[in-house]
Amino acid sequence: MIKVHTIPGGIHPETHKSMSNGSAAERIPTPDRLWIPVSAGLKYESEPIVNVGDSVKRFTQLTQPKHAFAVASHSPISGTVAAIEMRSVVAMPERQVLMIAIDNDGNNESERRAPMALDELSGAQILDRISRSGIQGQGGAGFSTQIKIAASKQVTHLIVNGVECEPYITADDRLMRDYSDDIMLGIQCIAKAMQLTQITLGTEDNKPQAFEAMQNAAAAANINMQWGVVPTKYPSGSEKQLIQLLTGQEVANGKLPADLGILMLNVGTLAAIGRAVVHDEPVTERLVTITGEACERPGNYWVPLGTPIDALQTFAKDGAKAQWIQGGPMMGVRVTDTTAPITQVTNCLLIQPAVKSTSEMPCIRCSACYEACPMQLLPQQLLWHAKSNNEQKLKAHNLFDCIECGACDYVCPSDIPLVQYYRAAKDELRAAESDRVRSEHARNRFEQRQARLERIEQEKIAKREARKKAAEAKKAAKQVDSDTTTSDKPKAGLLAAAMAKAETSKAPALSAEKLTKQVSNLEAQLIHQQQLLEEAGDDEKRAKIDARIKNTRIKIDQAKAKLASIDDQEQPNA
Amino acid sequence: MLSSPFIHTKRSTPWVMQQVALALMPAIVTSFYFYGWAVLSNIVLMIIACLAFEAFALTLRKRSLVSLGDWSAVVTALLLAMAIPPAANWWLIVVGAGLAMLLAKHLYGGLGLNPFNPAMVAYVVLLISYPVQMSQWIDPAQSALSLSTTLDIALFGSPIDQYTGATALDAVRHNAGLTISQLAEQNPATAWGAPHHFVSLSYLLGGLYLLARRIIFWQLPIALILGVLVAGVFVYDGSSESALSPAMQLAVGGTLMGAFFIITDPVSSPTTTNGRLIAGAFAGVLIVVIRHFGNYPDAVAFAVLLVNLCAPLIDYFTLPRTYGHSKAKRATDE
Amino acid sequence: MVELLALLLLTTIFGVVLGYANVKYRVEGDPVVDQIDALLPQTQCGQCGHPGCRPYAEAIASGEAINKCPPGGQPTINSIADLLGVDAPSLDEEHGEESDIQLVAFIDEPNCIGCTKCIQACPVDAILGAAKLMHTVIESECTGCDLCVDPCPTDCIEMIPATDGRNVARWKQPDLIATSERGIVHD
Amino acid sequence: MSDNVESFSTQSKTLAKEGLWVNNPAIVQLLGLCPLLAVSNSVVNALGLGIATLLVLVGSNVVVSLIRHQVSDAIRLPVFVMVIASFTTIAQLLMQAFTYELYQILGLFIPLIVTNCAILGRADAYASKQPVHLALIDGLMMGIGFLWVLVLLGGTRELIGAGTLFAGMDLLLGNIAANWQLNLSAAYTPALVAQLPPGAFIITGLLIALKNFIDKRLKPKPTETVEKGSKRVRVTGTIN
Repeated sequence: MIKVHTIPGGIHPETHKSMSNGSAAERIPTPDRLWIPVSAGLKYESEPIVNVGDSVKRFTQLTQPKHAFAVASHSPISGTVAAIEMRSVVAMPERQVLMIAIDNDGNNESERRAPMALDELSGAQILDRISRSGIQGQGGAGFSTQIKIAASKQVTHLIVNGVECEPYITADDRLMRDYSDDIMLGIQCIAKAMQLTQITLGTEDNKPQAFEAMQNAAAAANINMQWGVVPTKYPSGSEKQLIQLLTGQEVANGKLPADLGILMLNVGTLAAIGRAVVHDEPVTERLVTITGEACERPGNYWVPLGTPIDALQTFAKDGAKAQWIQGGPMMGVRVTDTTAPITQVTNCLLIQPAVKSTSEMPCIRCSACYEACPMQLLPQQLLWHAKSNNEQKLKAHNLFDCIECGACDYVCPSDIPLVQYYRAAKDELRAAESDRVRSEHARNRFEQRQARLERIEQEKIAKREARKKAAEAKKAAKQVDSDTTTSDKPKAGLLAAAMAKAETSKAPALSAEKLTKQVSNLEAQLIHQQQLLEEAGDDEKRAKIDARIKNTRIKIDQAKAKLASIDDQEQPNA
Repeated sequence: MLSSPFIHTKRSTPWVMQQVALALMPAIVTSFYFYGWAVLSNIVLMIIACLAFEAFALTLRKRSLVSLGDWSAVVTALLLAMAIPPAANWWLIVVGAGLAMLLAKHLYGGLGLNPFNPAMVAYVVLLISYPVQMSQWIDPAQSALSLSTTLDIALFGSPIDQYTGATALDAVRHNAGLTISQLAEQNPATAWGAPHHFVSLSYLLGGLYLLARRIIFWQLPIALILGVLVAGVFVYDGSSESALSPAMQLAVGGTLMGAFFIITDPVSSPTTTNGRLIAGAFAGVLIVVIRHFGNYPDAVAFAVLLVNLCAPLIDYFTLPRTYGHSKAKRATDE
Repeated sequence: MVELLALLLLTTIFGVVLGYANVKYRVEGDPVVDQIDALLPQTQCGQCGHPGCRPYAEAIASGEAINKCPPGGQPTINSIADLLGVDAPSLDEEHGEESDIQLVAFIDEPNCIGCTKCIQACPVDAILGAAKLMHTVIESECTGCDLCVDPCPTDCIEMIPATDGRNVARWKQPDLIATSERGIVHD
Repeated sequence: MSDNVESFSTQSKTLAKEGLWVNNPAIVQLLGLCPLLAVSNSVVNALGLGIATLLVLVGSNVVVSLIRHQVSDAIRLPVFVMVIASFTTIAQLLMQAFTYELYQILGLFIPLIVTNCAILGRADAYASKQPVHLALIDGLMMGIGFLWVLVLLGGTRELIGAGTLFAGMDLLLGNIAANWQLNLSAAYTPALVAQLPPGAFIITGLLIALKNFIDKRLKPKPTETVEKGSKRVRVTGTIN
């Protein structure tokens, strides 16, 4: 037994666990048709590798991941691929994903598997078998286990999450009691493949039988483990909270448990790993707690993945009025489309009678939510800022640290749907961020396009100019040619043309300006000299000044001539 | 689409308010023992007036009258009725209820949005406006008023035969050069065993009930009491310039009512753990300071209003450290 | 006399101070245009009556109404109002309607004759193609301004909802839905 | 010529509307709150200060408008303050001479007119850009706008806080006003808070609310329909 630390916040709702954990897991009859989502989860895409009409066996691979975070899926039954089409999933009724329909042929055939003893497998082989078995985290988040392991290179400590803190759910409880051998197998696989030095089981003090079963199994498998029993409190089973409970450490903001040397896996995930590695069986079914006040025969059932919830309608006491929730009551999702299938994250189906509705009252800042928040946020402030959509304040109050556990919502005496406000605010902020990026991008594209159009326009003008000048030069060259009729050397004409071109290629405007200045200067000089001439006394001086005046006049004439020639050239351009 | 969670605690805002009202019962019973019908006439008239003003404001603001059932107006009415002198004239009660409901509550947006404690705003405005009426306490030493006399006084403004002398706080404020022990001999209100001490004790009883039910959190009342005691030590030396002894400071002038029922009003007080400690201690010190140095000896209401004013600032500087973050970030640091 | 001299002296001193301050701390340019431009959605659609978002930002800075941007809709109006410290008016629908769904252009390729008219119309170069060759819209670059729709001689361009994540289902604030539907079990 | 007269009368009407109601310096622009709240505890005080402010406002507006072409932009504020200070001194001396008792009651608040933002605000925002006759009317209207709010506030506060109305009007208007005082019934207990600064704030707030309420009631509802998306330009220039 290790010392257990404390976490802030948390709540103690009625657990309702005894409803469903009384007897061992059973199997439901296999439904006639299963729907397997091609993209497990929602974001990360895979593509189907079977076609309509193909016949498949149990464990036949149906999809190939296209995205690194995506996982493969395998057929839970033998039968034929009946359809591949877009259908609703539970989590987001508005969103549809591609699904593969498998019709059950009742033959129960399986593909040949290659079971191997753990001793014969190398670490690399173990990881390989995990990666192709399509295992997702079975605690509820559904993150690809292969990626989680791949991201945990420096890990030395495996924490086995057997806390299962949400009310009603007992799937992990029953799994630990009845399938502890599979879990131990999974632990051994991970320990061997990742060379772990420390293994800790975390479980709540309301599951003594499960705890005992695990201790016995560990002794039988000769695994050296530490045992952490945490007090019953929601949400102790959340990854960050359980790490804090068992080690006293916090996962720093923006870091992963792997940065603390910790890898946490759910008992269900470990059982799946055990079967996948040793028996070479990909995940095709999972243990689902079917329970609730409106549930007939509450208990735990092995359900093939892809079973539509419709196929489980017999569990509802009063089918028409019951409300279905996938997952637990704290973090689950209301089932709005009962054709949606069971997936690896479906740890529970809660069937509740239709209940009286409540409406939101004003927040009285009673701070019950603050006392309940395991992340030490200020939910009442977040609500305030979420309502006014104050992006800066929401970020400053660490909205994105909210784990949406619902503890604040549970304790709120004013029945304010806090979690929904936070989810909406998070979506709003993410959308605003992506809008900003998108609009920045559009601005750049627009500005670059404008610049390019400008440049093209400039280039066109420049080309037109050049063409005009070339034409003039040619004209000038022809004139030179016709003038020099005596000499019939074509070379001279060419030379003249070249010279004319060279002349025009000089910036004429500048020299024109200079010449004008020169002319005016000379003219001023001339006037001055004429004044001197009138004032001058003797002839000798007069003669000198006269000479200078003549000089100046010549200069002026020259400059004027040059100017005139430039003006002539420029006229057509003007 | 509707979000999780799908289960919910049984506690509701009306339930919380009812618990506060319930916790006021010991004080009401004790007051009734000493002051008789005069207390009940206050309470009944005040509840009627507050509900009427609440209904008026809700209608004006086009809100559902269902909110009348949230019991918040009743709690405000109870607190205000207990704070003003027993057998108050009906018009004083109506004006007080109007101030509490309209000025302090609905002008700011109603339940949950008022920055100040409505009962205390009304109390302070009444105190400033009607100093004479607000200091006329009937003398509990006389036999309690009969129901008909009480109604006469409350509804028709008949004069009261017997008033107490100065209240304990007034007596100390205008002590005419007496030392604390001399004062105690002359004015029983400043000596241990006066009726209001028992009322104070019954507030403590109710407060402990609220603490046990986790309706209020311990930080605010404990810090306030400590604040009064510590600050009280500095101004107490028993001389003619002295304030009441720190223990006596707690027993008079509604200090315990303030500690357990007024400062703990969640809407207008800080919400963080450290913020509550700071606010409570600040209020406690302010109570002593205002009593000793201020113009109005009824310091609890003023202290609470001042702390209410500081609540957003205190919250701002006491943001809790979020899990995984190195240190508490200020709400506008970005 | 002394009073007058003192006054004169004071006015001289303060005059010098003011003169210096006037030269030293003169503010040139108008940084608010950039800030407004950053808030506009950059669709470059021209619905505001200006050729592009920046010209409209400049117009706003010199006093034009801020409610002329349908693609930005009310959120953009609100944030500009916030920036400028004025009341946020509602969208002037003379300039178009706000849409909940982000649209992008889609070219029905079999009908495209390769005239390049839409390419010239696109303000952000989001259409790919060459003369006499089929054109296509790069969805991730399209701002949904619909400027390419009118020039098309064969009417083969239509505006469809974007599928690249701009229109994913989002959580909404509870007051936008009926909270009474929530149905809570009190335990 | 008739055009000018016409436009002058419409301009005056606009100025009157602005000053008295739409852009009232006291309850819309919230300028000059310090004297507004401090001396408005009775009608006579309010009237006295209101008239003084009105005089200064008119005088300074006229002078500022007269010298507007001579004053450079950079030093306009010191110059305006000097003009306003001169008029305030004149008003102070006048009150000292003719209404000495009222002058003593109002005390500091008369010199404080210098810093009344309503006056400097009008000088800078309006008078320094407009011809004299318009500046004069603007000063008059803004001054009256300030005055009526001040008197209303003073009356309300006097009524609630003291139970009287027009008490001591003789201080300002001489002996003819000696008997103007009205008293509420003896059964009324004055609410002292109205005489104190908090009461001034509360009542001013209620006045502002009342004004906004009336405006909201008077506001016509827009009825015309617009053609959606009719004003659009092409961003991308000509298309060949």
